[in-house]
Amino acid sequence: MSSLAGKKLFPHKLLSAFMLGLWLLMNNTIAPGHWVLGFLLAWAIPFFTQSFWPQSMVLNRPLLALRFLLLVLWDILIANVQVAILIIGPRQKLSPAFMRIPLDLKQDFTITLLANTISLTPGTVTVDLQMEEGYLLVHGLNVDDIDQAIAGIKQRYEQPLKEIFECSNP
Amino acid sequence: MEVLVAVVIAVLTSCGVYLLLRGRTFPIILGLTLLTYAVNLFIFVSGRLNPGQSTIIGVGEGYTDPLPQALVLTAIVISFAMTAFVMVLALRARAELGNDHVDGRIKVEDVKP
Amino acid sequence: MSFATEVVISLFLLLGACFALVGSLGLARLQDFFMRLHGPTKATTLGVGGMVIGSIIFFTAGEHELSLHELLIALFLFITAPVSAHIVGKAALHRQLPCEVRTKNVPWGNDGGKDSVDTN
Amino acid sequence: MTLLSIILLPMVGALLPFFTERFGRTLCAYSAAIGPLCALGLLIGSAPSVFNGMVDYTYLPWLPAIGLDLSLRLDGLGLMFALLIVGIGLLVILYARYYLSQRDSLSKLYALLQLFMMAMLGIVLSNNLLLLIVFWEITSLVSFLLIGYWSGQTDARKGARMALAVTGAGGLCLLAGALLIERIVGSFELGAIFAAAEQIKADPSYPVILVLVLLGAFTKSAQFPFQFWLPHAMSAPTPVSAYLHSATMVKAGVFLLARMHPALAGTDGWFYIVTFTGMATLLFGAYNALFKHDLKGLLAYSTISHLGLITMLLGFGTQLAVVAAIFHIINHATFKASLFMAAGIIDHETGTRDMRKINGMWKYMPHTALLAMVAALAMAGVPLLNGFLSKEMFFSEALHIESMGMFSWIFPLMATLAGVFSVAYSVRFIHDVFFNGEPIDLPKYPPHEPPRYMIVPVEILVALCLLVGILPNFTVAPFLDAASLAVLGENKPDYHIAIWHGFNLPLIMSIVATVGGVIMYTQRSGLFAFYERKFRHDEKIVFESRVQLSVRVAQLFTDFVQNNSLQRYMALLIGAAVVVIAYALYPMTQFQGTLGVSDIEPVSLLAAIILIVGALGTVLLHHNRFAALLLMSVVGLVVSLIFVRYSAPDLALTQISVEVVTIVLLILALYFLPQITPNESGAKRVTRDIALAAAAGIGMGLITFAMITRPYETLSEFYVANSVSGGGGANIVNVILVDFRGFDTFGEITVLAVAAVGIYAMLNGLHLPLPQADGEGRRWDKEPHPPILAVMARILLPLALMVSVYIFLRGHNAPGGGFIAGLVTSVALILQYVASGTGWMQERLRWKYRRVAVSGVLIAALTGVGSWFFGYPFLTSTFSHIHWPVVGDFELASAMAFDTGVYVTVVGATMLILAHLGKLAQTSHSPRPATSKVYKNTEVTRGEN
Amino acid sequence: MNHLIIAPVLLPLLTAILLLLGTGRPLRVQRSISFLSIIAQLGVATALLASAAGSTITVYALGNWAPPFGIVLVLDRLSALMVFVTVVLAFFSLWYAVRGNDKPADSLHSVLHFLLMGVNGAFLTGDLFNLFVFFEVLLISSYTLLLHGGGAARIKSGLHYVLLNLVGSSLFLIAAALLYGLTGTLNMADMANKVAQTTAEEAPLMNAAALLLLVVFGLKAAMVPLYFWLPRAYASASAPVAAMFCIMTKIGVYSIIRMYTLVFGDTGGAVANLAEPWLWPLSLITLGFGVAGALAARELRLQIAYLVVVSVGTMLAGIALNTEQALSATMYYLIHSTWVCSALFLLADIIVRQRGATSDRIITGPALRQPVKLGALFFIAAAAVIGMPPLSGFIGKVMLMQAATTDERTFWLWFMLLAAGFVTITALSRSGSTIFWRTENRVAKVDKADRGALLAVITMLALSLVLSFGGNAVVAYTDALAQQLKNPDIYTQAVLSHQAIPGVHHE
Amino acid sequence: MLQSVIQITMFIIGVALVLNLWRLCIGPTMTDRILALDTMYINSIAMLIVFGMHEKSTLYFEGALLIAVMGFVGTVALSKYLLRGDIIE
Ligand code: NA
Ligand code: NA
Repeated sequence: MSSLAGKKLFPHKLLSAFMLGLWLLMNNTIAPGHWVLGFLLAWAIPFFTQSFWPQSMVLNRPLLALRFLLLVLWDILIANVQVAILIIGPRQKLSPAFMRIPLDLKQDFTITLLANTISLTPGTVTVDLQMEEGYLLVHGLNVDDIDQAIAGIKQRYEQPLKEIFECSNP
Repeated sequence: MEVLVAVVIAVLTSCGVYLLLRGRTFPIILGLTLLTYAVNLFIFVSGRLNPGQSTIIGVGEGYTDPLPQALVLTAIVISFAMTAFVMVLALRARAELGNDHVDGRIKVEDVKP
Repeated sequence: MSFATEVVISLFLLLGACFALVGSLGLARLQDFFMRLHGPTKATTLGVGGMVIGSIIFFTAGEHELSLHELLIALFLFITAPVSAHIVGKAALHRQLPCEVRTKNVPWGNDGGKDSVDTN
Repeated sequence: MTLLSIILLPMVGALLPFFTERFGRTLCAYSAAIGPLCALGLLIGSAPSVFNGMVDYTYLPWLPAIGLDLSLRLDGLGLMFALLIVGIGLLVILYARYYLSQRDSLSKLYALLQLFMMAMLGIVLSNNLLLLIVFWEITSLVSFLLIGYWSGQTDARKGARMALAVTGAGGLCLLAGALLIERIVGSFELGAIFAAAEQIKADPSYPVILVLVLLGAFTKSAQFPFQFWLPHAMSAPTPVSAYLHSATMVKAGVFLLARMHPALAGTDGWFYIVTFTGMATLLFGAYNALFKHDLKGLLAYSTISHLGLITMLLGFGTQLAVVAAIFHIINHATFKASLFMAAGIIDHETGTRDMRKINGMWKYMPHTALLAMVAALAMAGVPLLNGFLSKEMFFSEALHIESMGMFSWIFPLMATLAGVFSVAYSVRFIHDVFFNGEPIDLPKYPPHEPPRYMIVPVEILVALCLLVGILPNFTVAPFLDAASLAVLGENKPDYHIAIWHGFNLPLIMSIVATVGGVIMYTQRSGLFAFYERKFRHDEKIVFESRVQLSVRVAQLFTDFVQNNSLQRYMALLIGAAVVVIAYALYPMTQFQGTLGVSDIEPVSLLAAIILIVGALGTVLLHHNRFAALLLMSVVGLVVSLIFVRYSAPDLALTQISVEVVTIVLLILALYFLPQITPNESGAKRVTRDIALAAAAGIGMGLITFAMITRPYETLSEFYVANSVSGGGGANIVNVILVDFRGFDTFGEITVLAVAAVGIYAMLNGLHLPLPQADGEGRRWDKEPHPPILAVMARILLPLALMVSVYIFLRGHNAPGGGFIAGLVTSVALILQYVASGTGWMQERLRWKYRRVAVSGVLIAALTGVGSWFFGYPFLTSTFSHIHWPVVGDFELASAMAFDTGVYVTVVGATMLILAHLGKLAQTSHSPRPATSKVYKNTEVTRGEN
Repeated sequence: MNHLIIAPVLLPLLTAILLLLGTGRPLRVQRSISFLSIIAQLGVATALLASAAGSTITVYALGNWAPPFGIVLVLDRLSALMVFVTVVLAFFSLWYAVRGNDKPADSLHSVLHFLLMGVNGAFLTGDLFNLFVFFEVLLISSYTLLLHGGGAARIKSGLHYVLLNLVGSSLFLIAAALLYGLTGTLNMADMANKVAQTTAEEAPLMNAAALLLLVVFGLKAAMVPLYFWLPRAYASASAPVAAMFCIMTKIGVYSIIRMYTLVFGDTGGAVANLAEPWLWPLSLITLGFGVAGALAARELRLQIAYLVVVSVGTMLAGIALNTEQALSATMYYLIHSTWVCSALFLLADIIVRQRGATSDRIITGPALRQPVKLGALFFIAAAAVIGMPPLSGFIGKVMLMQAATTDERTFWLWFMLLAAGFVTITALSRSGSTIFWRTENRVAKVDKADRGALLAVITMLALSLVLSFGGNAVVAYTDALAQQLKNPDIYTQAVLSHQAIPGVHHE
Repeated sequence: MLQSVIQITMFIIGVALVLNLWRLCIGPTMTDRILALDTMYINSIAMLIVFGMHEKSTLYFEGALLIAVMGFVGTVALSKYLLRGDIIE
């Protein structure tokens, strides 16, 4: 969108692949014409918007990533059931809490993924991120033991994310 | 359903008109927006209520009148442009007149400190 | 469309609907804002998820052709819903909204379980 | 053509002085005289044929459609008047050369005088009543400028305005009268009007016509009760008074009476109105003239009186009376013009016009005194002077009127009484000015004779008074004869002007008047005291206060109606709509049409309830602006759901997109506005507004219901049939937008672009106080760009762009299109602004949004123009299916290019509006400390933000 | 294919775009582009006028879709005249503007051309909804123009103007949609045919739509009780804008004429001439209110603005008389009042500048630098606007008075017109004598008026004389125009018989 | 059977929407209202999907997609307003 000088031809290969898939999904087709068009768009859009995406994203361990994705989806399902029960059940039994989760992750992107994963899963919502102090503030709907919950989150989500995205540059 | 649609349009009109008659720019703009909803719905139903019919060739059993829909689209865009304009004008008026009354009457700042 | 398919679709739909309802119920009846925040962001995403799956099956079965594009909606929601929750939560945090008495670790100290009416 | 030249020649003279003035005032005067001199020559040249009873006509079509043509006639009446106008005009030009001081612009006066002369000539030479009115009104206008010549003087300004108001009003009445005559006659041509005289008089509208025409004449000729403007017109320079207010303009009224005499006279109405108005004027003027200390005031009232006399004569309606009237017009013009000029000389030499100061002038300026005295004696009606002759005729006619039966004695009695006053003020003029001891406190002393040539005009006029008075049959008779012929036609009487008719009743009346006048003058002190007590009212003050009063009333009225309150204007606008709808629907008996009413679905009911709650909530919570905004969003959401429900996916997409953009816009603006709407409306106002709102709602509801339950024929079949084959798209709505009715869309994106341009202009240099805290005093959060949001927003950007491409491409065949795609792109970009800030965006996106918006319109326009090259009208679309290997079949449509224009415009306009609004904070300033409550936009400090 | 008819829409649009894309170019260039464009438009408008002067009605089907399915532009005598009047007006406004009265010039020229596009489009279109769209184009442009130059007074009056018109636009949409919902068409000619078949049972709804349109157009035309926006808006606008705005009320007048002769006119069946009983009293009341305002005005430009209201009342009365003769008179008066009022606004600007801080308040102020020249011009302009002979105002007034029909109407019309004449004489002589005559003994430290700007005013005032002395041709045209209006069949047949050019919308 | 399930589903979502609206109206805090509005957007998406099935049409897909995008942006803007007042800075 701004000057083309110094631009990479394929700035975000992962994103491009993702977009091509998305295009086919969106058009609900795998017709050849749409492959061509999708390929074109998957190249053109990242190319022209690369200045909006400063750091490139590298997927170190695709398999782990897939496993993580499935884990999160499973957790979401469970979380929903749990939360549903909590909501329908007696309100007085809930024991909400705020938790500060210290971060080992360094990159914006991975921290964001962690924060979103936390928000999507059991009874927890990330309400704040303090980059300088390096922690996430999370509200739990029903937390019996804060420390245990923090540890659980770190081990279950932060660790895999670190491995997937931040191994190469510790 | 016809009665319901009429009632909805009537209520939207009433609410819009009431807000239009206020003295400050912001509620008036809200009122305009509500009135616009009413008007758009009205234009829309000038093609009558045809649930299940479509305006896309090859989809659905019959075709509903597409013209009012096109008119509504034009009306929506224009009213968006107008809303934006009048909103910025309201800001300008606030700067020039010192308050957000449509008549620029109030001399003393009305925001709480 | 076979009866079995219909049953499967119905199950997904009803499941999704229930989640949506529960999410909204949570929003409606939980005591403080931060607790209410949990309801919709999760339950409704799954609610939509249920509908999406139901819809995929419905159209795939109905037109004998794989129809996956509804997945995109779910994808979008899964990307955006946590951010929405975060940003609304952040606003609440900034405003230091009162929390339910039982809430532990309230960063700005806890002064009671009653919501104060927030005119703005 | 001679006639037209006569009228136009003074116009030439009007311009020349401007060029010659720089070479000296005398040359200026000469050049001014050229036009009138030529006109005089032409008039004299035409005189013989007129004397022979011929009438000279000229006709040039101007506006035949409305009956206004340059139709001129030169008959005896016209000739007589034209000679007066041109002759006295020439004398006035000469006189003015010496009268006007060096610092006054001579050329301006000459120009106006000649313009006036032209108009007067136009009046007297018109053969078309409407044309006459054209000139008539010009005289009013020019006299306004002439009276106001010394515009620095309050009296001059007020006098000018008063004269214009009165004569202008009269002119309007005359116009109405003329139009009524035209309705009867079918023409404004005088010939036709005279021919239809009986028809006019028999018409039911005759009284109205008569009154209207007479109003025109009376106001112009200063007849009672419209006489008041004339004395105040005396603040004009004396040449102007001499010309306008003795010889010409005031005579236009009596000229009109004479002119219309054949058409309107001869009825009781004419007799009573004209005679009694004349009589009242005669007496009123004569009486008041006696008591004026101002030299010109005396002359002005005397003029009024003499105009009354002429009017009265014309009212009598007898043939000899008409002759007398015409005769007196000539006589009065000569002696009164000379008197005004003499008065001007005295004024000029002494510096005052107050007769209490001016005494004994005989000693200082005997030549002038002699002339003035002769003229004054003519005015008094002394034998051997022209005034005597016509006055005798007047007395004689007054004696002959018998139509009032036993009350007819009133005419001679009143005539004599007026004569008494006339003699008295004439004597006063002579005695007070030229004798009566020594002058008192003259501003200029000692007075002496004026420059030689200044007195020449007076000499000429006085000589005429004498000549006519002594030798009427060798001087004035042919003119009088011809003029009488013009007015009376075949009924022209045989008459004989003689100085001596024997010792008869009129002579006795003259003697009584003379003796009585002298006696009255000698006994004046008592009368003066009486007058001072009773009649001290100044018409100018009265007029001025009337005007002031009407201005005040108008201001009160206008301020009351137009109170600058938008709330009222808005209520009236909506009220007007409600009233017309109520009026229209009132006779309606059956609101439900022939179409059946479908059942209410539960889900729709639910949606309706949500919508209604949202709308009502917006109103109820409107004091809390942010909350109201949220509730309004609900309404928008439900509206788009309704669109979905009723098979309008395009609408739903557009609605929801516009909705969000609007919300962002409103939030951007709300930041700079108060967060709370104060409760300002009283119960009465709220009740009124609720009533109005309810009425509007009910009206809309009824219309909606009535409309949608009725069948209608639509064009939709055509669109359905031609959408694919003709427009190349399956989405009919989109095909309508870009093809069938692409011109609407074309206009619509222009609106968007212009709005963007306008908003850009409005935001330029806009400074607003920057709130440092929210509505409840909380400081804002320290973190401007939460990182989680920023990261996710960036991820969303390419996805959203892809969605917008998707929506754009399929728009022609499925819901979507350039507009929605543009909004999606904009929203994706706006999200970046929100998440990462203006600075961040400016590094990455250097578009000039205004250019983008305009380029979009250009693309659309050029697409439309493209069809010209194929011989088709603007915006004709074309499309074709192209088959590419691998890719397969795809469609290329020109409508796509048009839609691209739409897309680009939408992105440009939306981004311009939102991004520039977003930048507003950077150009705004921190609020002042809480102590300074009044916000002044002049103090501008740049905020740190 | 003759595309000239769309030139009055496209030419200004492209000019505006060119001006906007070229921001940053020297002002001189911008002005040249703008002025050259308006000269070209003047040529186009003249050609269109000449073409319409014959008896043909030209129809231009946009997108090559035959009416009533597509949108058409229709050139009849009325639309040609309106375009011509507009372009002439714009020519003088721009002439005045380029003489240094367009600062900041950035947006003035472009938006003025956008306004022209909107106005011309509104006059030319034969489609009701398209009329709405062009209304919006011209309104949004007028909003921007009105605020041109900024300042509290403009902003305030602008806010009122904008908000009222936004509501007006909503009402327009309601009316248009209702008409569509009843007739199923938006093409005015087609609508005229459909409306003619209205049954008595359907009439109330049709009446509601028609009268709602009257409210909308009445708002634009500044008819009482909807004239409130006008005086302050006109008085506060910058001179070229105020001059240009003189066409704004005429758009309302035009629309009323168009709709109430073509669709709801004599041929309107059960709804024929339904606006007449409303228009008649309202026009005279408008006249009265305008006159009162002119008398009451404390500022010169406000007074002129009220004279615009007076002229609106006059024209509406002519329309209400609803005869061929009256319509002809109305059109004549329309030309006159548009040009003369705008000349007066331009002149007022020059006058006001020479009064220093006194500005346009009608009170004693410094003497003018050029009292005689400006005084003479003001005098002529005032005489023209009052309706004094031999200027065009007088002709227009006489024509209108001659057109009065029944006795009662004659009385009221004549009375109001003549009374208005009288009061405006009083009012203008008051303001004129105060400004030019009742001056202090000093001259404000100002420059003399720009010769070019002055010449623009003089030329414009000369048009009044042209209208008067060349009036025969004008009246002949307006007579023919009125005849065309009174025979709407000519219009409807011309439009509905228009065929698309074969061959483009291929299978 | 499916049609009635779809009807029921729609009704349930409708009830959810009403609950959201209730929260939106009573607040008590602005964040509650924003959250409620956001939930309404999401429930509307659900409604659209089901409605698409009801109508056996895929035309509503874009609508749902767009509401997802737009609802998000709206919520972000509203929340940012509470945080910073100035949403674009
Ligand atoms: Na004396
Ligand atoms: Na900002």
